[in-house]
Amino acid sequence: MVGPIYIIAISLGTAFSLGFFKKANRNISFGLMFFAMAFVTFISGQWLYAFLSHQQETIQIFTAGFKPPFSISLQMGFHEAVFLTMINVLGLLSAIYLFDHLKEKGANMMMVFMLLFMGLNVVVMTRDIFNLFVFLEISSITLVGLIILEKKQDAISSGFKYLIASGIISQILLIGIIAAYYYGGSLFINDMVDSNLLFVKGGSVAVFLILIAVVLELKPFPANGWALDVYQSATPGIGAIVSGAVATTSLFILYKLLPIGGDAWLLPIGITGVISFLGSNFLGINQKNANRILGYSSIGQVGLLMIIMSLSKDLGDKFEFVFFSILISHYLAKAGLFWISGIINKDEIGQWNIIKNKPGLIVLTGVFMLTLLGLPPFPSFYGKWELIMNLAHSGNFTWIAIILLGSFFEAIYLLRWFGKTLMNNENSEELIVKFHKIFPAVISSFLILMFSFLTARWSGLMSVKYFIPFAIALLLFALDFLPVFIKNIMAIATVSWYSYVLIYQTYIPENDILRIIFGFIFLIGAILLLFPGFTFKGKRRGFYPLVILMFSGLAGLIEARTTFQFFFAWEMMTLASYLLIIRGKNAKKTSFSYILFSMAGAFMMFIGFGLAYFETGSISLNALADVLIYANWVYILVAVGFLVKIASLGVHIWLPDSYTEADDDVTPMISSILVKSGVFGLIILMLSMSLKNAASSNIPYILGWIGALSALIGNMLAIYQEDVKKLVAYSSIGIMGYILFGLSMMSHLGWLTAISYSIVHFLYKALLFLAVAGIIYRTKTRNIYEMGGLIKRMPLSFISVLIGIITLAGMPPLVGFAGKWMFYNAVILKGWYFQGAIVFFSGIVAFLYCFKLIHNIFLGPIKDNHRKLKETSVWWLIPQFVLIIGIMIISVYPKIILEPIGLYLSMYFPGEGLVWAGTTASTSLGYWDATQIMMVFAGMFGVIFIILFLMSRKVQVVEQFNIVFQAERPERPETTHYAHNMYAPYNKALGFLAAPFITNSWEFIYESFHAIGDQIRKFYTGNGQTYALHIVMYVVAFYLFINGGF
Amino acid sequence: MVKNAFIFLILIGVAMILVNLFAGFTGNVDLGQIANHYVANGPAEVGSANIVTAVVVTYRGFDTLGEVTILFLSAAIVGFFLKIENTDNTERNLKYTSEILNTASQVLVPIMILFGVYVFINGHLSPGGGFQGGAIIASGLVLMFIAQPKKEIGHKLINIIESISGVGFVLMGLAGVLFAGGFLDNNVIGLGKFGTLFSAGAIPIIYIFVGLKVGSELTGIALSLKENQNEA
Amino acid sequence: MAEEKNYKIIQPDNSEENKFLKPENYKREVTAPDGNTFIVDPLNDYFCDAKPQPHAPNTIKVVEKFLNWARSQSIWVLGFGTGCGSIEIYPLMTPRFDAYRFGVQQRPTPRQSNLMIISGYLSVKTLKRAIRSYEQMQSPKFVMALGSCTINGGMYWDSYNTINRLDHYMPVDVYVAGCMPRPEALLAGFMELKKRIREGKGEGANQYAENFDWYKANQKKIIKDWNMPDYNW
Amino acid sequence: MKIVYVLLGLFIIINYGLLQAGVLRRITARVGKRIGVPFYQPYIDLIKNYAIRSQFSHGVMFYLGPVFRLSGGVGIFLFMPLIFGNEIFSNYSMAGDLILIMYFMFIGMLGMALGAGEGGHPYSIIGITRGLSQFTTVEVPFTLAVISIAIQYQTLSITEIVAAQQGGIMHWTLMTNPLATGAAMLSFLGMMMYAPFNVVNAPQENPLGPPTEFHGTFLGMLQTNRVILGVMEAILFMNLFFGGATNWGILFIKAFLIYFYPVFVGAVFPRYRIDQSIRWFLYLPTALGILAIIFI
Amino acid sequence: MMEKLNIQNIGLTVGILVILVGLWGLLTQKNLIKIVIGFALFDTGTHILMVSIGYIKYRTAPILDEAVDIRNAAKLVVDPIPQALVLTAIVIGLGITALMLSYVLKMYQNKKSLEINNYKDLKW
Repeated sequence: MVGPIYIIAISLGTAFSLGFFKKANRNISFGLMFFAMAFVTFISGQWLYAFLSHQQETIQIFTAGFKPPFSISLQMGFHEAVFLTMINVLGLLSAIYLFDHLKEKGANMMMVFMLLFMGLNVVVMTRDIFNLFVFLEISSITLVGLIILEKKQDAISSGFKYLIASGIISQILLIGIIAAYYYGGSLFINDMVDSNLLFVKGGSVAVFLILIAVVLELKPFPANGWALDVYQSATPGIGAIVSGAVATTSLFILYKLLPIGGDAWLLPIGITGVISFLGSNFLGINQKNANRILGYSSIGQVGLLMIIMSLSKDLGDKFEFVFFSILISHYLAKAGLFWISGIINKDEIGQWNIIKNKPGLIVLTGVFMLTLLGLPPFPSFYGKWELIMNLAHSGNFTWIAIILLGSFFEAIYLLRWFGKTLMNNENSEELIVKFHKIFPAVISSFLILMFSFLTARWSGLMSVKYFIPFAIALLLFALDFLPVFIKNIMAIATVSWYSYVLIYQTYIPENDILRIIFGFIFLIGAILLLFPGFTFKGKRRGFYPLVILMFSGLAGLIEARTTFQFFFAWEMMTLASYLLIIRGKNAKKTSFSYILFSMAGAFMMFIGFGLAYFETGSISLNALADVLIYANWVYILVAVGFLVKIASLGVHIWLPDSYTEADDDVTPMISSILVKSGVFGLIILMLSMSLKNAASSNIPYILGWIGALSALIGNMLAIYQEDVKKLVAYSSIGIMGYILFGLSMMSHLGWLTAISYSIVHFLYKALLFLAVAGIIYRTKTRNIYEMGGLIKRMPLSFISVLIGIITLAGMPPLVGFAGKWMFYNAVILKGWYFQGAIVFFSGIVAFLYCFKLIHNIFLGPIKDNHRKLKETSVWWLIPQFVLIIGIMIISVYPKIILEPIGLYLSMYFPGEGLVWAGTTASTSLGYWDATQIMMVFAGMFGVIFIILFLMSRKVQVVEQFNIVFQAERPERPETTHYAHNMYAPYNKALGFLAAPFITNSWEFIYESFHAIGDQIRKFYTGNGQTYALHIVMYVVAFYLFINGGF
Repeated sequence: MVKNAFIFLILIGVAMILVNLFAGFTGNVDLGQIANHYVANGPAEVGSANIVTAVVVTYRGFDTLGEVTILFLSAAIVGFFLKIENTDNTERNLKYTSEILNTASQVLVPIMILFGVYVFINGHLSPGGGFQGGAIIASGLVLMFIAQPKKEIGHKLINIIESISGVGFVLMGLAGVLFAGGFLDNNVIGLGKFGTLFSAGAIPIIYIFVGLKVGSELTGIALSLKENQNEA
Repeated sequence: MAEEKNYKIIQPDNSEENKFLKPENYKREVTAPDGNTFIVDPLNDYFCDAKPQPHAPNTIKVVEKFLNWARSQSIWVLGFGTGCGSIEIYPLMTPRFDAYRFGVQQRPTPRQSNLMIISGYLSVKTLKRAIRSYEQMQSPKFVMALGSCTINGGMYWDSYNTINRLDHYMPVDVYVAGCMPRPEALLAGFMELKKRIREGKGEGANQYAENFDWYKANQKKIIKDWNMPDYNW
Repeated sequence: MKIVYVLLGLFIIINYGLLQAGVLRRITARVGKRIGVPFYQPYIDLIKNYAIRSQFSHGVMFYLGPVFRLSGGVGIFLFMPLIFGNEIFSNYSMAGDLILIMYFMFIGMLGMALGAGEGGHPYSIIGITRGLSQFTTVEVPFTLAVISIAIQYQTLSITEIVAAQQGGIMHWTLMTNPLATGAAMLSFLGMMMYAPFNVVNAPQENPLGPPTEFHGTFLGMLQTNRVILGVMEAILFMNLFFGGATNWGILFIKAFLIYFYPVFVGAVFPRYRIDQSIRWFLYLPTALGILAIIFI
Repeated sequence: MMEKLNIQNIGLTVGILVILVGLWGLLTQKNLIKIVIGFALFDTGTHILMVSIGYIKYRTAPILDEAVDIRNAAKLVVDPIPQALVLTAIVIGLGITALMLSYVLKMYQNKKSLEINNYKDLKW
């Protein structure tokens, strides 16, 4: 093996000898440099490999042949090897990336570039503190040199600020070192750790100075204006180095020197991390400059890593896993983002939509951003999970809250940014992507994927089974060039196979009713809803991998047996659905609010799971039932996550626009299937927690009220909508509130209502959305008042909508009535009269929009441009009629679903429920016989129809304007169709209920965040001197904090 | 004004920290363990009469390598940074220097360079060494620049000296790995007789490299700054 | 939000029949959502202009008699005030005259009305509306005309824009003479009408259908700007 | 056999309803100092409408709308027990309880709405939207009252509710639960759509509302439904609040009195605007309903 | 009192004062050159501190020439390590100062101003 000392020798030697080539061909210089760096990378990689395969012990390298502390020694161990490899790989990629810059500036710059990495390498390896200081200086000087790769005025002044700041920091370090030498008598770090520096009064101050200097090198939040300016002004390739290599190295310094300070320093480091993490992520929300945002994000992430470091005791043997998974994710992703930023070369994130037509770049950007956010399947997800769970295990909930809050802030700006990259691009500017610029980012994303797999394996939480969906998604992604028809068939085949395996082979033999039901909804529903995909032309890039991911996420939910699996599936599903929604043309803004609410909810859930783990020490889902002390907290926190998904009142504002703006066949998927994940979650949660815990008995009561009010407000809002998809979307809020209400009743009948209604809602909401989407497919408009009279052109769609709304409204004889009937019984038996009355009222309000839906689309005069419309495509109709058949079957014979569910529920709520006698179901209150009602109704209807037919066989069929019109006649269909603002009087009477209080208050919160952030960030005055003052103040304040006085 | 008062308060804080830092300071009465080792074993292990040189070049030779690198980098960056790019304004306005300075420099510059060379060659015996010598050489050259502002010296020569000495330094270090105890071990060619010019192993060689390198680098920096001079 | 126009008006040629077309009735070239274009002709496409068919009475005499009795006892009047006579109709419903006693009730829509009262002089412009309303009533339907104006033009006999004889344009069952006839006279007219209906003579609708071309020719002769379908369903 | 009894009951109800309508119209005329139509006028109108010779249709739903509408009315009849203790006239009430009847009303409304909608007349739709809007809040006090009596009697079966009220006037819900009765009777005003809540088909401003385009047989069916529905709603209230009926005589008397009440109110009061009536039901009647639940 | 007034303490005091003066200049002066001078003072103060720490009373430089007995050297010379360190530190300081000056020069060439408040293009 090649000794580590050659890293230095080769780098330095090459750098010095580059001077010979100053005037020579620059390609030669570059080649030389590149070769040297590649060799250095090879050395470090070789060591890393050796350590990973456990062939190697940590070794010490002595310079000058003397043992430390008499000479400077280097250390090569596993951690060093990891860091060195990270740094050198980044160096290599950066060299490729900066190829044209370096070539243009010549050998001088190449030397500087090389020596930067050499310096960082030594800093990582050295065990002598003064040596560390020297090489730290090398890296900062080289960085100052690299900042001016592009001689912009901004870059120069920011380089000066950087010089001042790093000069002050290094002086502080130097004073600390010399004093530590005085008090400790050694410069060898191992000696310093062992010595009694801390017990001498001045010694502890010396340690303080050393460590504060290291902390300042990490650019902690308020004292980091200089660093941000560097991030912003330097060419993004340098930003990648600063955030990837320099920050990583600084972290390692902290890691190396922290033992000198002892345990007393862990907390201050943690608090510094917290301030950095929260502060810079919070201020990041307000930023518009891409590189500066990345800077803020880097600082935030470093803060997070500092927190992790300070909590190393609590994390125990998971510390390394957590630390490295988050660090490496950040390192790869952030460098990648900087590189992409360099390719795009636009300051404002608003201009990033220039990549709109470059799917490759979008995918890369997405991968990097999602990696930063710690969403599955990216490595930081596992890191975060272990972090939170282990913190929870030791009861550090303040830390958990802080970490998740900061992550949330970060999510806000990263996701907003991601949304902006997908904005429509009017600017026809063409983006030229050079190979050497994109290459490092591609490599980096490959590394991320590889590392994802490795972390997943290392985490020990994932079995291979979970990678199948990813494999399929990747396969579909690779086959993205195929036409949509083939891909659709593949997707349907995949889901069919999956549902065969899950439902037929697993759940049905196990007779697991709940999972059969939701497996049916999630997977069979998926098959049905994939059919309309055949109507799409072209390639539909990126659609199918996401669909597969979403459905496998849903399948993962029902498969999950541990909270980890559940959370993983939940996040994956959320992510995939977010990406599906964002594909919609105008869905950027709304998908942003969707993902924000979802993430906030998921974080709550995360804390909840953590709390449960804290108490029970088990991550099994069943263990939730054993939570006793914190039952209320766990319950609320986890429930909030689900409430977001089912868009309960207060957190519903994401839903309408998301549904509306998503693709037409995505909308049924999310509205009828995806939201059921929340229902499923609530069922799981309530089964394990509410039933056994008397302590959490009040929460269902609150949930019940939330459900009732959601039902009311959702339906109220639906009736005023002019956008047909929005109308159905708001009705979803209402129905979900209804289901929530049913669940929170915590009684047999309530649950029977809710679960059976989940199935029914799936059937009719998919039916309605499919019908509506099929109509939109033909009419190309979503405005409901622009339709009308379509019954003559699309009779089959009309039948679908009619069946759909009859079921929705709960009219007998269709199965919707079953829900209403059971609901009444449940409410009266439970004693929730007023909530029940509200839900009932909202059920009647639902008539209004049901009628609006069917009237404005199908009835009234047909519009001129729709006179020649054809019935919608058969691909839209096939699933509709399958669903209609389903509705009809359970309408005639509801026993087939109600009885098994009832049996299942009897396990949890024994002694209540429906009593079946033949086809009659009865409770202690009432009775109901769907089959008989259906027969009576059909007979009666038939007789009356025959009577009418006999009496008026001969009728003249007339045209649309053969109406009485006060002896005049209408001129245009638009003037005769009473459709726009249909319920104006209702609005006048009860419109106050539909006022956007909640939307406004959320917006107010969002705006306030912005305003506060805008004020706070004013202290970054841009004046280098002020930044210097910040540093000095930071030192003094920190000193005061640690010592509590002078 | 308020701001200055505030800064004053902060500085009082800094002062308090520094005072605390040296609160336990009593002044050394004896050498520490490591220093003791250097002084006691330095002559035998390194062979240099000047213990500081022994520390600088051998015991902590790695630092010195870094130090040289820093200077090298500074020179490179300054050189790159201050490269004259606009060719349309080649004629720079420089003030004339005085006759006295001009004449004196002709006498002094060679002496200074010679003295510099002396300092770094004797670095292991007497106070001084590569850095000091290099600095003296550079001072001589700076004096020359001041005296004769219009005189042009090519960067090329400086670069070559710099590179040769730098590579030489690294090679000496590597020689230590190959033939002696470790990187930068000076014991590659024998220690020689203690206290003579040709003693202390590789130290004089390294110091020559360092001296040349420092001299050329400092000169390079000064040259770059000079080329930007425009007193119009 | 300004609506995007998805149609283009086609200017009609200057032929005689297009002379009185209103701009709303011009043909339009409409763009369908899928991008195809087609022509919409408002007059033909919006309206059904099937000719009315005569409806034979019930073949069983007794039943027909009974139904006629019922029709006579339940006369639903379309509130259609044309001339000065409309003011005389309203008192009919007040306690003083109380036409309800005779099964006479008002109905706001021609679809459900059986009787149309032309209450006075009829300008050509109003005639058009009257015809439309009459045609929108369902068979069997009756017309009662008030005042001399409907009989011979009355004081407007030489007016340039008033018709002289109503029964040239629609079959009239009962004329009530007078200028204006008082409500009592109207009641008498109702009695007369009921008698006619019971006798099976109230077949104005069939008469209209059988002589449809004649009526239409008369109507078109006097209504110069004929821009509606031939029969208003 | 059941079907024969059911048809017999239906026949009785229709005839009774027609007579009652005629009588009530005469009474209303008396209030206005008129003599009014003959008491058999509804029969004649109905016969005349069924005897209209020419008809036209706007489309399938226009044709089916009246069928739906009448199905709604007949359905309520079918699922309502008429005479307490008489198995013959309990119809198909074994198929469903009170909730079924409440929701069956919607079928008719939907049919009307669809038919009128396809008719394409703007006034029809205006009427429909008004009707639906008003109906949402009309149902609120009624729902509360239903919940209240369901709590009171611990059943939703109409037969059992009637059974619980047997044994004299003091056992009627009217006496045992006056608040619920009050709320329900106020919402009954809205259900019957007489003034002041008849803005749905306000004849002067919005000619007839929903059925504007209907005529002939269609109109006849709607009228038939109106007759059945009116009586059946009265019978529903009778069963729920006024002790039910043990024979046809009592049923006729009670139904007449209950039906008379909204007609009387309608004869006296002017008409509310639609938003006013929507709100009105949320004030006093709803308050009564809430009190009914609280003080049960 | 007089015991405290030895060379080491004087050195330390001077060093601290120079550091503070340097910082004061760095933080309050608006002229870029003066800021650089402030920094250089700060730097120098640190060096003074370092050297004072290595000093031992009544001893001589760690050069083993005629003046110092080689066998008894450990009792006669001052600590060589701070001296070695300060050498390195000085050079580093020099490098940084040179860089600063060249930056100042470049900034001046671009904007013709030495006022630090004029270089606030990047902020927030």
